[in-house]
Amino acid sequence: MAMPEWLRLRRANPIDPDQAAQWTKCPKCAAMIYRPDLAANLWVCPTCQHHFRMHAFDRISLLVDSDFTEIGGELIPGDPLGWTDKVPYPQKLQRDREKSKLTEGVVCGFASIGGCPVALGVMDFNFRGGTMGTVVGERIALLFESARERKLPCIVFTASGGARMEEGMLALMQMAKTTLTVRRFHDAGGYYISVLTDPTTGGVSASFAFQADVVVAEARAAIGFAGRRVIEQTIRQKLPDNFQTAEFLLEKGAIDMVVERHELKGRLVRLLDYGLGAQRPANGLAAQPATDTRPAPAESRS
Amino acid sequence: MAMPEWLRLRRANPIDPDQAAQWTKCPKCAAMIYRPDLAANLWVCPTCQHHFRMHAFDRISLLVDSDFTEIGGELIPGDPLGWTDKVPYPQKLQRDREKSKLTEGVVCGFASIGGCPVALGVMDFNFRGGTMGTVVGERIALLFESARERKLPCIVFTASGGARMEEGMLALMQMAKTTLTVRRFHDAGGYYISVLTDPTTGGVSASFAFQADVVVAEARAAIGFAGRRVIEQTIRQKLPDNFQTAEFLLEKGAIDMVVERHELKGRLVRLLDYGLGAQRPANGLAAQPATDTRPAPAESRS
Amino acid sequence: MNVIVEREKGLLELEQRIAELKSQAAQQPVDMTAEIEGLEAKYAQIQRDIFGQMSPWQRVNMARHPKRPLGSDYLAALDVFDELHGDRHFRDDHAIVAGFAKLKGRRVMAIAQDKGRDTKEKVRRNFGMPAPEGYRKVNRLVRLAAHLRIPVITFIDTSGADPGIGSEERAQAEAIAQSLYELADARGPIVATIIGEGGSGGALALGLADRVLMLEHAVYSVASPEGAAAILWGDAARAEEAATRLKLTSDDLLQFGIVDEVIPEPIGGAHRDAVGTVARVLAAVDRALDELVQIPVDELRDRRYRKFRRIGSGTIS
Amino acid sequence: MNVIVEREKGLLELEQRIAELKSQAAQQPVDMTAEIEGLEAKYAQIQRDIFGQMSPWQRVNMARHPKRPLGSDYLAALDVFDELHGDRHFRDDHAIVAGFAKLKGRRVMAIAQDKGRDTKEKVRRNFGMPAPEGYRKVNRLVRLAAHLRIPVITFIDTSGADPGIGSEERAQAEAIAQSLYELADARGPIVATIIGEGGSGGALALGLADRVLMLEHAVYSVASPEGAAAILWGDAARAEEAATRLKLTSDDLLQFGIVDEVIPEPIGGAHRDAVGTVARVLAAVDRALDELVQIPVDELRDRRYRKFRRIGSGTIS
Ligand SMILES: [Zn+2]
Ligand SMILES: [Zn+2]
Repeated sequence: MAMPEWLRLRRANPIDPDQAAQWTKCPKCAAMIYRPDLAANLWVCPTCQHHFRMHAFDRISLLVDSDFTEIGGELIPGDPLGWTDKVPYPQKLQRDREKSKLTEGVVCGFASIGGCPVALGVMDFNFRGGTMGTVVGERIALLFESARERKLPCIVFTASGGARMEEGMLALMQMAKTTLTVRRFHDAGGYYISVLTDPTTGGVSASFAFQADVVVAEARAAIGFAGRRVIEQTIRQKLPDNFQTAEFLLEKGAIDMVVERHELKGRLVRLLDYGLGAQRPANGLAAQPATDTRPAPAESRS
Repeated sequence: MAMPEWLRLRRANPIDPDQAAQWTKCPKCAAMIYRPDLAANLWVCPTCQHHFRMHAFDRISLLVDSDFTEIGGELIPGDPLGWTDKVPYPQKLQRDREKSKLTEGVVCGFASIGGCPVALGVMDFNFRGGTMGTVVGERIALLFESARERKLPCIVFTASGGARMEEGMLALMQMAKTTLTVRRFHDAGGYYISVLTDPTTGGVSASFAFQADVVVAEARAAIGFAGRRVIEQTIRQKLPDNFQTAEFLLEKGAIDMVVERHELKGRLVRLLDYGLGAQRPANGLAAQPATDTRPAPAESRS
Repeated sequence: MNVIVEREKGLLELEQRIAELKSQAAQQPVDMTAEIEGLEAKYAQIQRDIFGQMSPWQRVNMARHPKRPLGSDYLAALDVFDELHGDRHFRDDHAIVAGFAKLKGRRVMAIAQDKGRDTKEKVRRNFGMPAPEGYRKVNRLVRLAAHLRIPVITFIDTSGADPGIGSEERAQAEAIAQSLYELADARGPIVATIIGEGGSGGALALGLADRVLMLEHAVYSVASPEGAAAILWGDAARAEEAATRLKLTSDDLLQFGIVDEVIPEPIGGAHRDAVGTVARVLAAVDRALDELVQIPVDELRDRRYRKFRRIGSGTIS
Repeated sequence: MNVIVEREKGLLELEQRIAELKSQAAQQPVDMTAEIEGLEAKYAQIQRDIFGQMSPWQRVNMARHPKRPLGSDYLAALDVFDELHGDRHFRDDHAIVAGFAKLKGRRVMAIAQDKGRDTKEKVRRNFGMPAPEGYRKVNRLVRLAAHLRIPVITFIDTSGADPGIGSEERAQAEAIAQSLYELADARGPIVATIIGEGGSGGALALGLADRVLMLEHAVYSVASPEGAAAILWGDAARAEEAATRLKLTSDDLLQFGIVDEVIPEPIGGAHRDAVGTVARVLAAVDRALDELVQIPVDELRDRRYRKFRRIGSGTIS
């Protein structure tokens, strides 16, 4: 099915004919790339395969079969701490909303991927560095709660600098809040795939990013808990280049697989399929009751 | 209560007045020790604190409050492989029975320790190097099954060179057999403490020894999977002295605690107490049913 | 330089003078009552002045005071404590001390972060910054506690999880994520107390609890003030300013509904009466458990869910 | 020196001569049918002679044959295979390859030990000797399979668990013990197949299953023959004798009730028809699953309990 017009328009890099003549420099190999070419190549540098960070709606457009129904998109944060540094927090938010065309750092909703209905969350580094404040936490929580109610598998793309300073401890507590919803979703038999994209660090990596049944990472994404600079300051030496890359984590056993962006949709479709045999119980509380008299998965032949 | 006569007599080192004048050399510090002194000191060298390997009934005598009811003591192995090397297997068994005054490499039964009724298993290195054959497996399985039925906590002292060659694969499969009974015991809410004594290796360390809720090790016991010599042959270098000691494993996080023999009974009494608040359900199948409406442990105040 | 330690210096001198005068008065037949009373009044006045209204930055320094009771001090004050070591896989992490204990006769699993007191112990305990195996030890023991149906009590005091190479290599993020995941569904009561510094995810990993208590001058923040200042302004020296903005005091957190109860400290801070402070904390933990153990397990977990589920929701338009 | 490889040499020469004759016959108008038939009969005779009644030691060598299908060959023959890596804590162990797969359209979790074919791969896979993190990867995936309600199939081929320093430091015994513990209560069907060498606890750790299949010339033993000889007689060179005594062939194990089904190999061993052998094994696994998935989970686990509970009981007086 074709992409609906509204979804195409919400892409952050629409190929506007008037702006078509723009060129972008690859931050890795410095090649100059014609933006429409870059978009057509899934924001992967044709020269060095560098994966550009993607805008949430670009990502969604590439993944979903057709429509995408957003939830929680209307939620925007207040200013619980009355925060000001260089500029007041509400002003920062306003600026990011304009710049990114997003209302917050994650877009959540429902769609189907390869014919499989899913709950889908996509974080966006363009909005406050993908930091998690109350709204990111709330949307992720809503996503897992809805996925649980609708018995849908859940996919979350992470990209985050961690918890959002400007919302203080309320931001940190979103780690606990999202965890509770992920756990309840899982205990109800839910199937959760996280896809760690560049960069996934701090409070997001230390909560829902690493609570998935299957943890996928996009090729060469930076993934870790502490920031690279913090570690270098602590140990007073330069870190090797591959430190905290997806490939490094794969070797260290922390993630299930590393996937190139061009392979990602196909891989996710296959991964979703493995979960289709899971018969989620009517009673959402217990996927695996202590006395289980249901037949073993006889119906899992595709 | 006083130790019953029969139990005192089954000790492998009874202090017979006629033999009282015997001396033993400490294998660690070479001190000559008067055997009655050694026995009085719990088979710990008064000079260097070396813990001598203990005979099962000596261990039991030191631990239990009074009586000990053995189970499975009548079981003795056949010769399923028709094994002969230097001598036929049945002859080896007969020799070990005479030498050790034991019918097999583990003694299992019921007793109370510090007033707490327990299921207790004690392995003995003097019988075929504490190797696990079908009878050791069967007795351990019986122990956990009985403990589950009687809702008793279970303590097992391990001392083993691994699976018993002379019973081949039937011996190896005792790892699976004992595991199944430990797991079922645990799933029914059972509380299991293992005490690893010198040496605990091979198939015993890789099954019930490391499946306990709390893993205690006696001071300076050698504990590991592969034998020290096998590793040295593989890596072609000498291992450090502390390698595979209880203290080494403690630092490596593999065990909960290291306890000197003189402190052991007191420590076990305390550890047993922590499990007394566990209310085991009438239905032995599930200690933690998915929907649990029982009150939280309100009765655990001692 | 700890600003509280600095401020205490004048007070300590005054204390010493009062003690000297008292000693003189006892030995000589001169009446120095008035003089002593005068000094004591002055002492009390200064004490009120400098500790009556502490700034957030002063709280941070109080929370890091070198004499402040540490996690191990709380464990030592329990009726009995049997330490359980290790994650069973890699290493025993000394930044987290944990084990079976009894609190006023009640069986508990007690888990404390400990920064270490002297230099040698500080190094051994990695200054209270847990590595992944520390959190994995916690997970193991939380499961054990549930199996034996005993409550879990945690004492939080860390500047944050260890940011070293090894910790990243062994998946620090995963360890914290799984610690939260384990506590989220633990089948028994959990009471967490922030006793000193509650730094970031490394603290929260022990803080997903049914009841969250906090000592009056403890702090609990999304990042250390130095870290936040570095992130926000590229200047760790602006930590004092960050401390103010981050709303990390017990009053703030009580108001946000993140902390359930604040336990008062003596004037001058917990270390001025370490024994009394530890006792008050343990009494508060015990009171919380008294209530929590009455609640059926499923209801308890439902309440835990709702407790954290609503945090921050009120600040969203 | 592999005795099977030695014995094969004569056959391979004969094979070559037959092929040459056939090629000549095709090119020249000379009738060589009789000569070729004679050689083929001789070939078949020798084949029967040397492979008809293989000694236990020959089986051991067949199980270790350098061309024998390896774990990865079975995974590659599945409809699809998506490898899942790592224990999430320390390292991805390449001695065990595991992941989601489809077997004749059925979703499964496939887990295989793999010794590696060429030198570089052998080193990468540690010659098929898993470290603790390999078994911990298995545990994680067995839980995942249960969560998604898909069966587990394992392919066993290892001389034993890695006996290195690092593996001991990271608690190899605990890792194997917990692997058994996990499989003991896994909430879904498990089918294990011994495809080559089933060495000791390191093999059994993947072998606690509802159905245990074994290739005809695979071996499965309490210790490697060399290890057993060293333990028993202090002389690893007496491995052949140990192999005989240990009763490690598929016939023996079927008789003991340790193995449920023996899958025949072509004359000369699995590597003489690798594709066909792999297909026959997968078909047997599929048939076993056909039965097992019909059984309610609790009944399945009860049967698994009884299956292993009785092993060896009949040999006790
Ligand atoms: Zn490039
Ligand atoms: Zn000595």
